[in-house]
Amino acid sequence: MKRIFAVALGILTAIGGFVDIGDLVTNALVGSRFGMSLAWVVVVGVVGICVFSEMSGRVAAVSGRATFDLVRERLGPRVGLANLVASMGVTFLTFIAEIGGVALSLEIATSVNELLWVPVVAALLWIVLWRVRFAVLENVFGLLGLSLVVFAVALWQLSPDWGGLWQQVTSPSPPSGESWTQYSYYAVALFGAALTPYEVFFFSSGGVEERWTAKDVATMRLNVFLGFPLGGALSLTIAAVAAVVFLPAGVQVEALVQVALPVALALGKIGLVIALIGFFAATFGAACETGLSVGYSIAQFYGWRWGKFVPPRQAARFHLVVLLCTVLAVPVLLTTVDPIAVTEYSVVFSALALPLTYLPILVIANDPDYMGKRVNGRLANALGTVYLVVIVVASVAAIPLMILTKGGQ
Amino acid sequence: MPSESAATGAVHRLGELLGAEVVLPDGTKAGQVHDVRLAGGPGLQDYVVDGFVVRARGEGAFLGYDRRAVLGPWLLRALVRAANRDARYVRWRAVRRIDWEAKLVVVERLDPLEDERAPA
Amino acid sequence: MRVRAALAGGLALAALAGCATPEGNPAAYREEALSTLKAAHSAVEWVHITVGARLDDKMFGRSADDSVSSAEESLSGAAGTFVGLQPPPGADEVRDTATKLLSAAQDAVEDARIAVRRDDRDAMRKAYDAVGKASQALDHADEELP
Amino acid sequence: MTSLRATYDAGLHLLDRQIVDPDDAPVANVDDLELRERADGRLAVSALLTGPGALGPRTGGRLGSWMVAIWRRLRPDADPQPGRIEARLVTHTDSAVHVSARARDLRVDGFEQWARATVIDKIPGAGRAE
Repeated sequence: MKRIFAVALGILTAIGGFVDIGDLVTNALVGSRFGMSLAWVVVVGVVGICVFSEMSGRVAAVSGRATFDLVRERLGPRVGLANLVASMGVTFLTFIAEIGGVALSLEIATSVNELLWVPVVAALLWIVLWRVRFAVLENVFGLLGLSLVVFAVALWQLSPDWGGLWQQVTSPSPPSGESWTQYSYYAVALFGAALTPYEVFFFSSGGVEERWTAKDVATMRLNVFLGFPLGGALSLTIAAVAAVVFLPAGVQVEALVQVALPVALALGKIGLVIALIGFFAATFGAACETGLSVGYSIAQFYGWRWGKFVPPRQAARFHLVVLLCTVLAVPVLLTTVDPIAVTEYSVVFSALALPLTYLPILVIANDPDYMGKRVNGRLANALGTVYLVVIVVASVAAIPLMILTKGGQ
Repeated sequence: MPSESAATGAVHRLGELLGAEVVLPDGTKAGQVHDVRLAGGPGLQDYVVDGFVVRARGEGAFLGYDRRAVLGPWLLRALVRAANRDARYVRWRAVRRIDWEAKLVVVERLDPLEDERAPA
Repeated sequence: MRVRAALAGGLALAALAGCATPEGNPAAYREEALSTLKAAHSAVEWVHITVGARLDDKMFGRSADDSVSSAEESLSGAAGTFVGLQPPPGADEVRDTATKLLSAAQDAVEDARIAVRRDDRDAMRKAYDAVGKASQALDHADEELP
Repeated sequence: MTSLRATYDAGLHLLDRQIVDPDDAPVANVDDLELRERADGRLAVSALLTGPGALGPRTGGRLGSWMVAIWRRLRPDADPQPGRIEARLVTHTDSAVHVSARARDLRVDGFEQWARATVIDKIPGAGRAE
């Protein structure tokens, strides 16, 4: 019974933890401009995060090494360092976007300007990272994040033309008024939102800290293969309500409050409150994950002691990095940079930075020195190779598309 | 004496060998040191340099596919193996001289590279 | 949107060498006007939906205020960028029509924001209709622009 | 538990690996290996080297030089040497390099000590475990 509960909890938190500011904004934006015609990208991205997380989770369980630990072993110090800088940069950018998302959620609830919330949120966040236990953090925000299921209820309540929505899903091309380059740019952005490097850093580091062994691989797979696809389904409903409400009206999503607007239309104030709780939990939880992930990646690159399971004074460098990140994020947000714009860039840069993290994991997952008999099977390698190609294509296309579309305008 | 330095006990770093130019006694360039194979025991302090893995281009070979028999996925292995066909091995007794300043290793001959032995 | 505008500006500068600019080419200027009006329509329709939701008591006053204010900010950003463009010779009519549409929209949105913030239902109802009209006008911009 | 391999391709199996102590606590990474010329002329492994002073030269280029230069500036001693862990302390290798001494006795974590003393210990709750 206890075990079933633990497994269920893991799946539920994987669902709630899947969605972050990048998924919220990108899905709603894409839904408002392209309807459901990019839904296939979410599916491709979710399968990708399943493949990547399963491999890095298995590597963590069998070899006891977290993702960034292995990056340098396979890429060497030079390329490894380039990857560290790129991955930390993207994760830090995402961290800023998440904090901005928390502040914006509070602004919507209180109409007190987000800029006033930023220092408060940062301080609260740091206290949580310093004092609150890892399991509490993961479970509380994961479960609260489940309140985003309100988007599915809202979709049903809006009683959309289901046939029309399905029509959009099955016609993967830009709707009138949108070009193929815009369509492709947002395809890359959605892909990056679903397959964010920090999710894998966090997932595998958590596994190492919780001392997973080969015995835990089955549970880990259940979490990944059930939790992430359901989380992906949740982000599709966010796109769908935006497609129902905004696409016909010609409204483009550019603020977090708009993401929640369809829920208010469908379910009134109660729905809005639940959606805002979901926003808060999803962004705050992801802010914790990204903040820790910046620390994980640099600590693992240099071989420092890291983690939430030891007293902070025994992982002093790690906690110093987390503290510095939190402190640095505040002035960046106080420049009045729009957190939504930061989010839009962070998901595209995620797609850009992904291959250099993915490749070493794919290689190590095949290395019997690390994995013994738990090396990739045929399916994992077939999917792993397909995704290597997909990830490289998305990465190569990211910057040219960003220039061609002037950042999606 | 395969080393230029006369005083025994001289201390070096392995990193200084990686990427060092490998030349034959007549000055022909043979490639660069890509990895250093250690053998011996029982303790790590008893391991000595057994030889050098040499490649025509030192950089770029990576990921450990180059010296291993069984590794998937097929596509990656094929690509990396193709890029690593030129790998050779220099046994320690074929090393005539190491010039640490110039990052130069003078060798008498190069042998084919065998896949490394399985763990003991 | 500020960062995006800045980056887009930079990229546009980089692309200057190759293509006609709105400030030198009447056709490009008209294109620019149309895309500005499209963005404005998006913001105005956003306000329309929000005020409607507030009138139906589906939103809290504070959230509706935040929503309308964000839309207003987006609208004035788009309008400001367009108004700042130097119209090429022969594009004055385009400019006049577009500017009129934009300021009508801005006025309607401003009234809506005031009504929402005061929580004045009569004013909100009036603003709702006015915003709806502004939205329709913007929606037909392509036919109205010379 | 595996012990040591018959042969090591040092770049592949040793460099950049995590060093852990008997409690599995991370100590540092193997940033380079120290080789010593023996009386018979062979080059033997004498120590694992750690820290920017060892990693910088391997990184190479301007970035590597900067790494070393910054590290030198920040160290109190006139001629700082990289962290050094005697090769005889290595007990076995798997995905990590295991050593028989505890992290705190190895004295290769100057930055950790500094961060602890200067910042972390001054914050309430620094010593509390989960």
